[in-house]
Amino acid sequence: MTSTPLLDVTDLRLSYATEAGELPAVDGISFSIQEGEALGLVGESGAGKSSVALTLLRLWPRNGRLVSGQMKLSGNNLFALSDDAFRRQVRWQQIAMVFQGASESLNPVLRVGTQIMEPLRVHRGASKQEAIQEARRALSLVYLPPEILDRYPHELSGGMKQRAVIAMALVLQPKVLILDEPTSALDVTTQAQIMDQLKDLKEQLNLGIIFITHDIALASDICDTIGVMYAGKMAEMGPAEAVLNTPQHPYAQLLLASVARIQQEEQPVSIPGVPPNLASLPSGCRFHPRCPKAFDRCSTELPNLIASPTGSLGACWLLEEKS
Amino acid sequence: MSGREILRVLLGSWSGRTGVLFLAVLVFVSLAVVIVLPLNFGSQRWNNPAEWADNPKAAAPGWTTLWPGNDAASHRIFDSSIPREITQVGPSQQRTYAFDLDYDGGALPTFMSFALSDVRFASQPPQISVEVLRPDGRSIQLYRDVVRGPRPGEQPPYARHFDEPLRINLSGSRETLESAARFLGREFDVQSTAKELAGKAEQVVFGTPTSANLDGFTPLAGRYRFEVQVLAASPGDTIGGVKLVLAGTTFGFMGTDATGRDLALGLLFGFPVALTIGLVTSLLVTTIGTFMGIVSGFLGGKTDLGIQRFSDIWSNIPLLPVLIFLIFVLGQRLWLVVVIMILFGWPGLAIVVRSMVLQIRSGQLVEATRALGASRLRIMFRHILFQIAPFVFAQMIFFTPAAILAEAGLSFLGLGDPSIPTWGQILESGFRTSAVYLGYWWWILPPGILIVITAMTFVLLTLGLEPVINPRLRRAR
Amino acid sequence: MSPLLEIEGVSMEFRARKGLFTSVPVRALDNVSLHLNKGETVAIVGESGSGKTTLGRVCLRLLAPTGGTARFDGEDIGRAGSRNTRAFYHRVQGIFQDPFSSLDPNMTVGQIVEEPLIIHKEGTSTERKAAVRQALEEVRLLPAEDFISRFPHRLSGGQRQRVAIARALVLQPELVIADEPVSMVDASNRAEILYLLRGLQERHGTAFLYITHDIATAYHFSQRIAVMYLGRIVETGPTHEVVNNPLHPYTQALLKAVPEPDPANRFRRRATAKGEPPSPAAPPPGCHFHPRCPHAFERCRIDVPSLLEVRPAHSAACHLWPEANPSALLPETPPAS
Amino acid sequence: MSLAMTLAMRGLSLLGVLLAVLVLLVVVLGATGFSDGILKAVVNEDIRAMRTGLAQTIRDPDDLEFALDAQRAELERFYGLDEPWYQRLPDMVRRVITLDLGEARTLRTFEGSAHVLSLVMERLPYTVLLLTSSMAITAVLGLLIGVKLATMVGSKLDRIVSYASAVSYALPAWWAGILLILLLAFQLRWLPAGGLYSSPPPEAGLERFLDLLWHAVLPVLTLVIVSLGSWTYTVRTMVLNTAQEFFVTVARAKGLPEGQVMRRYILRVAAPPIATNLVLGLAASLGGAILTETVFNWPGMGRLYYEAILGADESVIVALTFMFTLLYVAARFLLEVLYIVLDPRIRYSER
Repeated sequence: MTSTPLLDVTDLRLSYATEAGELPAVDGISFSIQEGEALGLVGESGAGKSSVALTLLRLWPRNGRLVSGQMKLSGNNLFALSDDAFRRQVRWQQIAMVFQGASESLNPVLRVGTQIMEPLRVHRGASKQEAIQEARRALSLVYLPPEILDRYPHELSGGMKQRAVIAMALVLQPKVLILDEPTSALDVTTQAQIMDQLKDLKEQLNLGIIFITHDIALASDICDTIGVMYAGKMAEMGPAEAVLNTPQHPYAQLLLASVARIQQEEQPVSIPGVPPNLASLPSGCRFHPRCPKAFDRCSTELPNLIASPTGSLGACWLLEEKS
Repeated sequence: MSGREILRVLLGSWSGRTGVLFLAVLVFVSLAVVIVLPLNFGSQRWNNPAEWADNPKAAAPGWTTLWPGNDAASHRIFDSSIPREITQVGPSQQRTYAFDLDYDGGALPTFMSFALSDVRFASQPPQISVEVLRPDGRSIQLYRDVVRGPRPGEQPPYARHFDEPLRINLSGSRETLESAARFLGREFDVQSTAKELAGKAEQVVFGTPTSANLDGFTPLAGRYRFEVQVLAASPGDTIGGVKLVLAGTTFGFMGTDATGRDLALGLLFGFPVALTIGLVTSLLVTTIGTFMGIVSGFLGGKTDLGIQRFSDIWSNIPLLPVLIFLIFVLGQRLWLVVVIMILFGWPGLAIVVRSMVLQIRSGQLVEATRALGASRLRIMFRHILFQIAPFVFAQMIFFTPAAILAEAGLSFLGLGDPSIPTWGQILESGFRTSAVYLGYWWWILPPGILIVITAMTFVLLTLGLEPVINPRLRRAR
Repeated sequence: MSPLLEIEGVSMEFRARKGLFTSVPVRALDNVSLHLNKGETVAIVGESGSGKTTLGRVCLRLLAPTGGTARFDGEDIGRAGSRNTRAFYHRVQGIFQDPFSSLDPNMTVGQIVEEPLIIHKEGTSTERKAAVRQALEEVRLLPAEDFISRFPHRLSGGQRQRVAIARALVLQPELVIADEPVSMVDASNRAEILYLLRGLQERHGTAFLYITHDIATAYHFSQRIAVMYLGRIVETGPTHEVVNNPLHPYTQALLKAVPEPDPANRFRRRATAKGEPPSPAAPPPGCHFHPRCPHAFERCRIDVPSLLEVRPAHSAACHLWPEANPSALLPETPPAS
Repeated sequence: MSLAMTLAMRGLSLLGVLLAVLVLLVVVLGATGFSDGILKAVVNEDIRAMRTGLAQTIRDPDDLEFALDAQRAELERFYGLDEPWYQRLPDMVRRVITLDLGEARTLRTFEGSAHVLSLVMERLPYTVLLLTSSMAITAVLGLLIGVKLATMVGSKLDRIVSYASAVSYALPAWWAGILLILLLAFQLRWLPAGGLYSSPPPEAGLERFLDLLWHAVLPVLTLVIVSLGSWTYTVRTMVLNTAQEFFVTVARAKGLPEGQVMRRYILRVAAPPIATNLVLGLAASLGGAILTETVFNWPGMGRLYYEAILGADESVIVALTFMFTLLYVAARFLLEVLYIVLDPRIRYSER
């Protein structure tokens, strides 16, 4: 690849200070995305997906600490910016986010329009007229009528709120859009509608998307690249075709096999056991206690990401055996 | 959450530990008081002026003498039932009781009083005289009288002053003052009348006049001897005891109020009273409120609507004005105060409990349990009550100081139960008799401090229990 | 043989408070009929507001229907009288959606699983303890001893749901109403719980009414499916039939909406039903689905379609399937892979 | 529910409070025979007025007494004193509402009137002055400090305030008042110990007004001190709770400046619950004011209570109980309106 990636993240590490000590919520995550490309971060709850998103926006909680990491947007190192400069220059203008739970994302006492227009007024110093214009444009992107601007959040249905939140994220025409479980609270038909719209937006606006979900099937709906996360680390990452069709890491394989499908007669399988507690991580590969293919080495040495023949990167000793 | 877990949370915080310690002290003192003082202490002793007649009035606590520059006379009581000397005067017996006092020339007693009790005579009433012998060899007769003789139709032996001693306030007695005037004229050639000497009896007895116009007296230090002589007509006549009080300027550990009541006793009696008011009220408020809240929230329908409407109105009535009115009209009785506080207190809790029950109901526990075949009672009291129990317990602790403070406020307005002394009442009597303006701080500060400490104890416990109510805090700790 | 559970024309109307003195009727169930045989699993599939949960509550005796009857083993569930309550719940049990709020946080796992036995006065204390241990082993909370003294908040969502299953099965009921038992469990754990249920069904011959919004899990777990939309059953039939040859446009939309892990997905649109489900308080006239239906025509706006058998044992309530002519216009049938 | 409907509901509930207190008052008065006493006082008042009138025309004292006795019997029938108390309930309710409760036994207005209505009305402004000023000061200070504290959770100041709030809950206003009198009035001699004006009072105008304010400082200070701690703590907790809401994180993600996040996303949202707490705290401050007035000899309705208790003036106590309830209900209603204005979820829930 010759062109500079839109967003390039290397060795991101975030830890939380708790009673049980320093917990590595994000432990050496690296990825990059191009314009018009979507990256899916997939994993069970507690895998650190949402922490990655918060780190990208520098919104980690009080007890969080950025241990290391580099983040370049079109080649510019964003972590070199001061907090205030980051807020003024990056948040929402370059990187916007749609959070899990649209209802909780909206301020109940402010009109939806006010909340959509706010970034325009603050970052662009737009006049009220301009702001309304831009907000209408954003709403039209998600097929919402302009009347929504005058409504309060509690007057909208779940699907409308979700769309309004997406419109709010798009109002400054950011380059990168982070979507954190944007459809998990919605009915299946509404979910499908919104996914269709997101696909449209990705193409129309040439957005770089980071799509976070626990549902690997949903990730396949939009993602060009898929990263499977487990206990703060990347288990496997690669082109959607490689990860979905020929998963290399046993965890990715199990995650795929656990999906109940209707196009195949195959029964879904389950992954035995539960994800580890970050306070007491197993030695060696973090997945080895649940891994059906684990062998001695897995319990002592932590595998790094290794290129696999399918074109993906996998953190599994099996890949080394093969090569 | 189990009881043990609650205790662990409570003892895990500084405020919880302090609260538990304070509570232990409060309970200990209360139990000791209940054991030592009679339960009718209020009507039998506290409000009986005779009980406190020998005490100095509005005297500061004894330990104030420890303050530098604070000269005070200590309170002296001489009490005897055995005469020091018996001399035969014809057929009669002269019995002499004598008390010695070393006077350092400092502060004078605030008053002198003499008491005689349990006199029994066969025919002729005994004669009594009280005399003081000064270090300078002079003597003053302080009192002289004859016990009241037989009444018409009364049969011997004649008993006198058994129920209540004959008590003479020497400082204010006209006879004593006249005798003092004679003494001054005789010994120092200073002419005066009893009226002029009013309030100066102690100065005359314990000093030497410096001028003819009674302006100044030099204190006369040295040993004084007070002699009480009783002339009994027949040898079988008995005298139970004589008592001479030289009232000090300080008294006991907590001082006295304007009627001479020992504030220490009143304050001590306030402990069990305050604790009982607080705990009984909060216990019943919590019990009724919780029960009604659970019933209302769980049963729903008309029951719910009824309880809800009632609670909505009842809990919004401002308590103090209504409490004032009801106690004024229905009578100043402590149990009534407690009952009214319970009546107006539970609806507030019922509303809160109901909302908690609704929240629990909105989860699936109730449905799931119903689908097991569990009865309503089981769901209400095994599942719902258990879940809200920690909160209810914390509410009970939280409500306790409110009850104590409400009673104190009511007492302060003069609506306390006269038969049961409370801290609020002690404050009220102090306030009403202008103790604030006269600077009798020992009368005003201690009851207030005790009220605040007692209320504070429960506030501290509530603070310590906060993680029980607010699980978010529990996790954050 | 009469069915174990027989629902006949059940309707359920609530009154939703609107103003101070006004309320509007909300039809949660509208003339629903369904039956379930011994040892069979029927799935009720629908989105929020479809009435599927209300139906489950009616079957669990938690709600009395405002119309029609629901019978369990020939006896009217709603009018069985409180004397028979316990007997009813001995044979019918429920599993609920939320494993976090359906377990009493103050009870240990052992107490939770033992509670139905205590309520139904079953066995001595030792016998009950043994039954609890056995139930925990059956749901594979192993070793059972470890779990008995634990509190639910120390368990994962999947583990809690298994406790709920153990509690429902400790009485060995004949029918279990499972209302979204896996929707709040992490995707990777769903299969395991469904297997567990199926294993129990095979061993004990328990019948299941499986209520879900996810037609994919219903596909793997049930023998028959009933699809509900706004209080009505719009399609019912053998699972395989319904999924592979859906008759009702809503069922088709539901099937289209199911995401499957396929890298080609990102290049196509799902084109599922447009709009959002209307509020049950103000349902559209005629066929409730007509505003969102790609095939709607005039009649759909006026007439309520009745549930008719289009293929053997496979019925749909849709005007596209006129009574007389089963082979008329067949809508395109997904899945289009 | 629409805005008007919500307000009507609140109003109705508060009216219920007033009604409940009224019924409580008259039933208790009737059942205990107190209402007879009050009515007899009313009769006596009428008779006294008649006596002066009749004395002009009837010279003979016996005749006068006879005529008055006849009048008295007539009046007693008129007021229903010959009937059981429960038949007079509606009349008693009317009397309480209009404060038509005859004359006070010993209490007099500054002008010397013993009429209960004028007695209470004379004192009302002073109570309102004390209550509103202390509540306003507390509310504003509490908001300012509470919001500041919420941004510095866990700091030393934060901890001090949380303990102060605990202490203030345990500190009765009246005792705090006494302490302040001892300290500031007697020990340091900075402020007057009580009363309304200096003696002799300044003539009139600005000087007199300033003297009034000067005398109000200590009672207001007392009320502020005892309620400020807990109020500040409440504000702090509400702000903190709101700050944990998800939309606050979203607002930060939008790159809004911290001040705007605080104003529009935290304070604006926390305002309704804060207002609720202000409403709930009102009852407590009302009780506090009654006792504080007593301590500071501040001639409001609270002090009047104390004087009426000392003088066993039942009519005045009845009137005051009703007036305090009325005052409370009125204040509550105002705050309910404020609450509704603050919360669009109530304002606009039906479109």
